[in-house]
Amino acid sequence: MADKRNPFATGAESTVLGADEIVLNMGPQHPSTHGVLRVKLRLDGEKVIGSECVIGYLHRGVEKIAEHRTYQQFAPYVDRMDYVAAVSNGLGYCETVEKLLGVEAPLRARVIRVILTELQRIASHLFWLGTHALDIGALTPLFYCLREREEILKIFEKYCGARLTTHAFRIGGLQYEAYDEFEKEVERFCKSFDKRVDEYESLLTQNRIWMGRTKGIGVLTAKEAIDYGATGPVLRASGVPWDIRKAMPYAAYDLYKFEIPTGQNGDTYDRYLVRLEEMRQSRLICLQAIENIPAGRIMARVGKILRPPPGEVYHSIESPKGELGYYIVSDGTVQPYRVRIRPPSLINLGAFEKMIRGHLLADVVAIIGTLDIVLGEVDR
Amino acid sequence: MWAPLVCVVVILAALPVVAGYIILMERKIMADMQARLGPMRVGPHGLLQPIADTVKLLLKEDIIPEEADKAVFWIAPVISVAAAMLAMAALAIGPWFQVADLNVGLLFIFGISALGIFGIVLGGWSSHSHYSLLGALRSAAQLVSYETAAGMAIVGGLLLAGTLSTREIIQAQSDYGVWFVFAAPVGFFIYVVASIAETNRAPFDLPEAGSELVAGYMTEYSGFRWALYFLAEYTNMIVVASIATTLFLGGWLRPFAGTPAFHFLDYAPPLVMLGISGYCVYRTPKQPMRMQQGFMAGVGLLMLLFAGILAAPLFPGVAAMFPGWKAGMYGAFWFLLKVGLYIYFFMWLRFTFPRYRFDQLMRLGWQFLIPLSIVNVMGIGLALALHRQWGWSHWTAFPLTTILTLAVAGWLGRAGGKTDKERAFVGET
Amino acid sequence: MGNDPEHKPPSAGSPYEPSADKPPGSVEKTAPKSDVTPIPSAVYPPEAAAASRLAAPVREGPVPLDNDTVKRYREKFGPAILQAWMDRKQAILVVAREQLAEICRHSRDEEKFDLLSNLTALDWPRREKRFDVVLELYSFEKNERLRLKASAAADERVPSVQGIWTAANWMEREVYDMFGIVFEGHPDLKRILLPEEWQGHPLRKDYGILAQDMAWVRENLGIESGQ
Amino acid sequence: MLDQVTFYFFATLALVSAVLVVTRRNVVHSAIFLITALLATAGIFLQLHAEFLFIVQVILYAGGIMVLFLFVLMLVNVDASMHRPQFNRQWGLGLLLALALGAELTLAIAAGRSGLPLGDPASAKMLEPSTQVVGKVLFGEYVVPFEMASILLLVAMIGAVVMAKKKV
Repeated sequence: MADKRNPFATGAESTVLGADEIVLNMGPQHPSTHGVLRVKLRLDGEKVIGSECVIGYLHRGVEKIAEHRTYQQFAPYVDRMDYVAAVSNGLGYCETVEKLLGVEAPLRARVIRVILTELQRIASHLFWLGTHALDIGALTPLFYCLREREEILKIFEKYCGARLTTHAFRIGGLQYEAYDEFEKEVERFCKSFDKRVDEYESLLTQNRIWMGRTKGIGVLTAKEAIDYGATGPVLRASGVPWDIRKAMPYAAYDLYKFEIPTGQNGDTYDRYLVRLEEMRQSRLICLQAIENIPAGRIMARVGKILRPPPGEVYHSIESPKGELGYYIVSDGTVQPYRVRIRPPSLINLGAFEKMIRGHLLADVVAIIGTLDIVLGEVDR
Repeated sequence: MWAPLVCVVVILAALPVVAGYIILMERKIMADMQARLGPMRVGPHGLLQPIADTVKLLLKEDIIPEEADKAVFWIAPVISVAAAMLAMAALAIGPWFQVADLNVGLLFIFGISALGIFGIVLGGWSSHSHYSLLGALRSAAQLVSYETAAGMAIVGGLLLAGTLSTREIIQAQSDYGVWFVFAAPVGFFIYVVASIAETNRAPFDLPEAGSELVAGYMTEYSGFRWALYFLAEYTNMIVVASIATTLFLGGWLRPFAGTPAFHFLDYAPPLVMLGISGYCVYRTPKQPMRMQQGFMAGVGLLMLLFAGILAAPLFPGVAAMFPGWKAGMYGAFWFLLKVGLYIYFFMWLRFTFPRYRFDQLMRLGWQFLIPLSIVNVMGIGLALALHRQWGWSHWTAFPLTTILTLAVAGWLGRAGGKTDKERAFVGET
Repeated sequence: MGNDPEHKPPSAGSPYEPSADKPPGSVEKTAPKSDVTPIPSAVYPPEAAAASRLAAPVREGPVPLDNDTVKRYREKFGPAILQAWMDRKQAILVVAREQLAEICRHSRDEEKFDLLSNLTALDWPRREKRFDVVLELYSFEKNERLRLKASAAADERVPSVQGIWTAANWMEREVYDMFGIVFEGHPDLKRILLPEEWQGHPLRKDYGILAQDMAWVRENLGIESGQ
Repeated sequence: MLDQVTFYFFATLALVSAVLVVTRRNVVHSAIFLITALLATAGIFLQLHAEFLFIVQVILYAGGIMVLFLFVLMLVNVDASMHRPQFNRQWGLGLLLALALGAELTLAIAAGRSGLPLGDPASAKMLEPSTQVVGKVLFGEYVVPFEMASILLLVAMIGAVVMAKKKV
């Protein structure tokens, strides 16, 4: 029936009370859609009976821009995709172009890359944890998480002058040497960080409300996760121990020992545990790496003008969100012929509609949060 | 004759200020728990922040949505505030300060404050927004569910008191020699949980659930109407805290009021004020600006004045000049202190816990709290019967029934946990 | 590069038109000669060279590939497997567009490429079949990647693999959005990143953003665009 | 004097609200006026020193039942119902009943207190405190009707649960 009060009501499915279903338009401005995600929800009271993600509000045409920039010029753009984990984005891009060129960064550069990327992973997970907890209604973890993230950002700032969109790496290695106190500061952070993670756990892990809000919510089985192309912590929480750092080591990850945490149930709680454990593992990697940073050059000999031979390469790294892939096609000129970025957030978000089915309105924000999406990356 | 009118004026005038400063305290406490400083800019340590906020809210544009039901939209926040303030009428803040000692005092507070729900429900409905409507729906369902539990919890306390009048309840606790929280701890617990839910505070703040419903029933409100909702919320906090204080925490009674060994606690009120004053003076030179220094010193002097006023009745000569002064002021002090601690506890919970989901909230209310509150009433009835009919002593009757009630609580919790697992929402249902 | 890239039509052998003097295969593991590739390893400081995992930076390009996997595919699908390449150590199968779905199903079920990492497209406007749809597959079991490519002309439809990997749903929508390639059998093929009313497909090489922009300015602002 | 002013105030409020309840087309507005009518009645109770009745009226009718009313009304399509004619066709019968009741009341008022077999009004002192009195009467003299009423309510509740369950 035409209904002024429910302008989106379709009335297709009957609801329990025979009342009209509500179509709720969540976003693009909403406190917990993590940016400009818009979700159209069909509700029966509080229960979600249908959903549709509408994305693209932050689309900037990054892939098109790439075709009009030289390889070096494009590097800063990738920082603006996943602005919560800019270092990881830069690493993926630089390594892909290096692969295309057929060069490899010197070991020292690769080790420093590993340290910075792992710090960035911690920072990204911290930001995720804080906002995820905030979505579920716990106010305090956010500030604890931001406190630790701040320390990491300070290290970034000292290293390259920027905190958020760092552009820390260059094609072929690094622009900057590690500053004098670099190792000490990273070590100091890592030493203190272990206790901090325990602190977050003490606030949330055994909390009955937290468990009630996250256990059994947004379950993805391993099969479904793979089917939906989910990667990163989302896939690992479903029990698939796949981490590109182990499966296809890049940078200097083959030098370090770490474990791949996995979950069993593939629910929001498992994803939370997996990410917490990943922070601990990242800390261990950092500690191993700063113990012995090899001396040597930080930049491979690449020309000032990069002209990769024609061909194509797909290279992916394990970004904090999942598999961050770059598919670059070169036609032998100074500009890439095509750059395709495989954004983990976008593909993981694809599973949202499956995960939310049958849940309640409050679970929408829990599931959006647990997918750890960054709209800059989803929309590019 | 004039005393009730004075009380009315004081309540109406002081409440907005008090609510503003409770909000400031909440922000400060939250900041402290979150490794931050909180408001620091307006006045020393943000002491003038509530005034700045009020001015801002007053000056803000008052937006009424085009599609809103304007009359209802206009009146809804007023209903909330009016109900909350009316409920204060029967409160006895110390033996001096009470508008009216009604025969049904506690029920009056309870019932009238519950009327504030209409402000929320109508505000949510009239906003013509889905978020608001959902907030209103949640609010209505939540209030009906938890009001029942809170009511039954109060019945437990009332059984002990044998009266509804606030004064007589406190007198009864004085006669018993023990606060009712120790006689009926389960009832107190139920009331605490239910009162959090009734005032829409985290972890039961679903009607306004910031991360889900934007701001729930007040999504479309702005400016002063929005401020009225906040005033109502914080007034309601004071009201429920006062009910709990009156019924369970001994009202204006000093801790160990009947024990001569603890009479030294009478020195506490002036000493506390003196301590605050001393701290203000100590912080004065550390303020960055001359004006802030002056303000801080002023606050210190004001506190010193309070300390003096509170200390005066301790001298027998002064006490003889103003009979009843000591009881009135000290009663108010202890009452407000207990209310403050109760509200602090609310805040602490808010900063610590995640939010319940709606179905969990309902399950907790209907499957745990309401059965438990009924069992609690029966337990207290049994204890009273044992005491009065069979002459058991208090010290055996109440612990026994409390343990029985706790056993039921444990069983309910376990059973609830099991059904939780069975009914977990997994995929399409 | 601009809207009209200066690309020669692809030569028969290679999708990237490698210049005739450097045929694929001749570049294998030889010392690089190009001006842009790095200088030989001897110039590196000794410790850096020792630390480097690769003995020497290698100039790589597309080379024909004929390993077991390719053989199995050729056996099963015969002429549908048009070409097989190896580029930067990454295997590429060029397959017939019509049989893309069957090949994908086979890849997932028999060859255990159970994860569709990436699905995208390339535009070669001078080519007869201007679009390449590119699928990046990954096998957890074999820890191996495989790239499938299928060419399509502008008016040709590509079979959707959405039913094989649900992950393809949004990626195919994105390709449709950006390239205008229509996927046959996709349940909900509509624009994903751009608004519904958007004109054109931006990642096509001949997409004229300037013309569109100037038209918009003229229409809505009544002035000539300064672009 | 003050008593009369308050009485007439509450009485007028109750009557006007009651009329508005049935004349408003918007059901939520009707509900609001019903609340007002109930509260006005509660005010009259309070004026009669029946404090317990007053607060029961507030808690149960205004606080409890009307919240549930509103809860359901919010789910109803208000705009559609506003443009729809009333769905039951019993206004004739309703009018008849209303007239009959009006006639009775008129007769009663015309007859005055003397003409009707009413007991003497209890003095306000005797009723204090009303809570205890109500409790004693309810559980003493009228315990059987009271328990029957509770069983009736229980049956109604179970019936509602059964009917609601069937649908799902």
